[in-house]
Amino acid sequence: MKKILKKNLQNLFAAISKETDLFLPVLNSAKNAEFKKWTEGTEYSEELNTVRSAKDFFFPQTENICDFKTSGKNIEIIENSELPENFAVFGVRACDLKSFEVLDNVFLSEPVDSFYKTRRENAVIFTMACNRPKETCFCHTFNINAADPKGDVECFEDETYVYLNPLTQKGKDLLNKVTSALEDETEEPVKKIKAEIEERLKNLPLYNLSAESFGSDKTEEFFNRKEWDELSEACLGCGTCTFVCPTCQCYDIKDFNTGHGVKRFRCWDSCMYSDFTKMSAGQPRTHQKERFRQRFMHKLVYYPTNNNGMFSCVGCGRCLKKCPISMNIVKVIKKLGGTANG
Amino acid sequence: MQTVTRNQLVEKAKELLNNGTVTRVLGIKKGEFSYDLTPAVFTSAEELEKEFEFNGFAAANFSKYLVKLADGEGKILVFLKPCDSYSFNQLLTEHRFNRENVYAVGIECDGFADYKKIEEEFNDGIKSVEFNGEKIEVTTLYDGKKELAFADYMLERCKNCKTKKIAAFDELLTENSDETKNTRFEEVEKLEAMTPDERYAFWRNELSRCIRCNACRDVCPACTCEKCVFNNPDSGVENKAIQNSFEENMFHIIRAFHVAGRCTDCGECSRVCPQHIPLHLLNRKFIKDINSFYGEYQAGAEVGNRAPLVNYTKEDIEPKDAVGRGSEE
Amino acid sequence: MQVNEFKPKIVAFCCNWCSYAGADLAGNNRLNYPDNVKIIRVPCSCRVNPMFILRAFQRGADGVILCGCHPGDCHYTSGNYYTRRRMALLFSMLEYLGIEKERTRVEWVSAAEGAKFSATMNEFCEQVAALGENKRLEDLRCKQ
Amino acid sequence: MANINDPLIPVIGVVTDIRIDTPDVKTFRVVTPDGKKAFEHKPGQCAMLSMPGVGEAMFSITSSPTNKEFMEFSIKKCGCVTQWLHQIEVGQQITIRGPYGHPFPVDTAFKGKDLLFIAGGIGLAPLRSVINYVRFYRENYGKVDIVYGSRSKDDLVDYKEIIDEWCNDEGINVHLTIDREQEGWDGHVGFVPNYVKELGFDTNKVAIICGPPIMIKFTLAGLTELGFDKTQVYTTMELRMKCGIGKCGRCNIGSKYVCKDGPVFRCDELDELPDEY
Repeated sequence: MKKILKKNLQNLFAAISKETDLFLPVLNSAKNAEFKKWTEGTEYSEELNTVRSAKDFFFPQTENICDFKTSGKNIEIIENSELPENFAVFGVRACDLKSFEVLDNVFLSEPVDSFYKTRRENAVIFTMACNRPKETCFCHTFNINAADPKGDVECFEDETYVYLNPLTQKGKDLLNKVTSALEDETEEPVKKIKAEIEERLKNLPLYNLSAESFGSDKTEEFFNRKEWDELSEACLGCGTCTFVCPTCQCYDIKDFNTGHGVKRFRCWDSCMYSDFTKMSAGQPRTHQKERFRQRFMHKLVYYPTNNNGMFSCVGCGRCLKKCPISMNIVKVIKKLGGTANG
Repeated sequence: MQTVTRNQLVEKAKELLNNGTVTRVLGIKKGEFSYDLTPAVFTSAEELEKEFEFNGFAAANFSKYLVKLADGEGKILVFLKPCDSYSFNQLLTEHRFNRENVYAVGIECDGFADYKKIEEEFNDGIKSVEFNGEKIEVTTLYDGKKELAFADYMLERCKNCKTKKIAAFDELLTENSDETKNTRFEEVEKLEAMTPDERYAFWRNELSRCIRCNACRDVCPACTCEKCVFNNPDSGVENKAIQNSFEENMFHIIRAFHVAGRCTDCGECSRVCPQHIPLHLLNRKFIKDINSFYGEYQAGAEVGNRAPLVNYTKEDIEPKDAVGRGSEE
Repeated sequence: MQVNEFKPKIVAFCCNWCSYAGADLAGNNRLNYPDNVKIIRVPCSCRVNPMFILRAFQRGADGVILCGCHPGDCHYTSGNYYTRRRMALLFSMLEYLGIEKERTRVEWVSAAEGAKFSATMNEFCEQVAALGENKRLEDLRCKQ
Repeated sequence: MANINDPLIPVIGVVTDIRIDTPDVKTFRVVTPDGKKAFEHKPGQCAMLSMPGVGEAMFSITSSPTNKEFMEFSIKKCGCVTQWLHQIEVGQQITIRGPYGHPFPVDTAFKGKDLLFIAGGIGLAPLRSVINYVRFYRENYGKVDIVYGSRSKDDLVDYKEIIDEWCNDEGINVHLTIDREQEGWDGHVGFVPNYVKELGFDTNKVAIICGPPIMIKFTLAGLTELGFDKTQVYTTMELRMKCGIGKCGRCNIGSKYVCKDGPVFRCDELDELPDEY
């Protein structure tokens, strides 16, 4: 276990930046947190959720697949991806870290997505335990412990110090390179922090939310429930929930004609959009209800069916804050699944 | 703090349901917390009693829902705040729903609170928010109670409320008022006074945050196209590639232009933007320009008004004289 | 003369009934206008939708000029009156976003005004050249 | 570079032959620029064809895997990619990636069985690959019946191959039908589902259906009437696909991805999926 005085954090960031690009949550001009590259003077923000989740690092909103040049009847394929060298991310919360696991199951299953894989391999993740979980946090529902955030290096903070505990070889290697900025410490202070966080988690309003009634092979049980009508009634069909969600992974592949070539890129797409499944032969999901149902069934039933019961929600609470009409997965779980406390 | 109470609305809704005037009530449902309210349709007194909510966060504009809901069985009851009533008229002007199927009750509005601003005040979870006169009582998870002045935590659009007048209704639940304020162009004027470089930097900073979730478009009561140009593969601009400065500019310029002259300045776009981009500043620039070039015009003030962009006079200002006029005034 | 003198790319939307003929007349009368002005013929200036203007900038234009019939002379009676309102608002908005107002222009040029067409284009080209490349409304993907 | 082999990056294909099958169906022969087959596939699998700037679309490979020289795609004009394909000339390059999806169980469930192929319109395209595979390894399969129908005589895809080759094969019975009476047609007239019932097959065989959804629905009902069990019936599905590798998230029916777990489904498997296709 290592530690550093909070007021000296900038020294640590500077030392890491010498080794590799470093990204961390920073408050922007709208007072939202977003991950930004550290440069001299960049202040770390303790904000729990960045608006865009940390999935951006591995699955960016748009990314080039390849370019084409055409001449007459001929086509030339040009490799043109912008994959990053090694980089480190500081301040990833336990929920976002779990979301990487959710995405891994999709992108690293055969056939492997090599863009995603390269980014994953090149990253060192510093997590941060959540000292002040918010009312919208429900990571506990999905067995994520905000007091035990894991990652390559797990970090904890109290009033004066940040404690760093390397867990993987990647994490150890990087910390070894910056030891001069760090002091040694025993496990004790972190134990105390963990205990305090765990106590706080228990007092969160959504602590007892349970998704147990959902899971693998429950399609029949939930698909035709009449509550979907009511739940989806006010849905605007925008993509806010999917774009702020750390586990939403649907994408589209599109071509952009630059006037002197074609760029083929993939970009986030949303199952909430009316044209998501539209094809020349027809549209299997004709109403917003079906699109809405798809999103939640995917997170709570389909994904677990294909991934040994693992849910595709990490309880980060972003959709609770960002949905324009405040419809969210907690309301869906409560309405359809029932919970311990209502 | 709203003068109109939840109970008043529930009583009115129950009365209209019971006497058969309406079969459905468009209202707001309680959520997990005081701020996560969801628009919903109620069909019985029991539902209303149990789940209807109306508090200082009930800011959603109901009018757009009528496009979808006014087609149902029987009349639907809608409560119109002044903002909603302008959108209501504008949608009627564009023949987007059948007026006959709607029963509108006008309610006065004292402004709504901006949850984001309250949240910013604390690096903390918020357990509950109570509205109490001019005060908001916030109970946080870790730092106890705190009192805030409601006036400081209003939505931008409410702070710069354009009017308290309800422009459309079948019945008024409260008094109508003619009170109008003229502060809403101040921000636009500030921008106009900047140099082009400063303005460019300002907008780049704001628009670069856009994640193209389309929430602004999908909530907008003026955006009711069956198929948006940005969803149409034949338009050539369907690209969903954001993180490109041109696409960000184009999306927001074109969207603002499409609603220019029809935008009632209800402020929903800015309210729902997950990245808090001040989109109303684009719409208000158009409104301000229209007012100054072609005479005062408020979209939705009356049903059937001809929008300025489908109108002309022979003496209209020339583009070269119009551009940049704001900054010279 | 400088070797690397910047030649701006100009897109000119010209109404079929007036300014397009005006450009023709300029040619017939051997009046010069810069070869970096690319003319797009439209049935009426009113056909030009704001998207066209933005798309021109996206694909690399440094300046965009829209030429139509003089107000009152529209072949379709009132098309250019609508154009006038639209472009006043659009260009004002572009200026509001910090895009140089000298990059955009609306000019009324009749079929008989070959000289005006040539003079306008020359002047507009110079004006845009003085600003340099369009950076604020560029699309990096479209750069060669 | 790691990404060179990314499954989303296609290879170049050259269209070396274009056959006009019907007024709205053309069959395209595709090879790589050096004249080889782009990749090996199994019957029922698909490939993603595209023209940069126009778009990508998924098509079933209509030629048999036993053809080692080239691949063929029978394509009906209906969307923007297909419209573009219909106006190209021989020699045009396109891009191709694949193969995608789960093939027909030709070497397991079909082996040693009598087979009944039922196709409607362009639905013959995916089955043609299986039929020719079965003809190639004739000794591995029992009797083969093919019921094929379309709107008119002119809309029968691969008519020449059917008449010249399939009809002359021993142990293969071809039953053709068209929807409406037509001059010069002395075969059967009527819809496929009814024709199947009229023909009245014994149930000791595997049935493979492909065609428009409505035809599949009624044919399936007809087969059930004849005593077929759903485990004996296979079909192939189509939904909008973008990635082809079960990641982009749009072609799912319940927890199954058509591009990865399909497009071939046994009908009892389909029953377990929610009704959203």
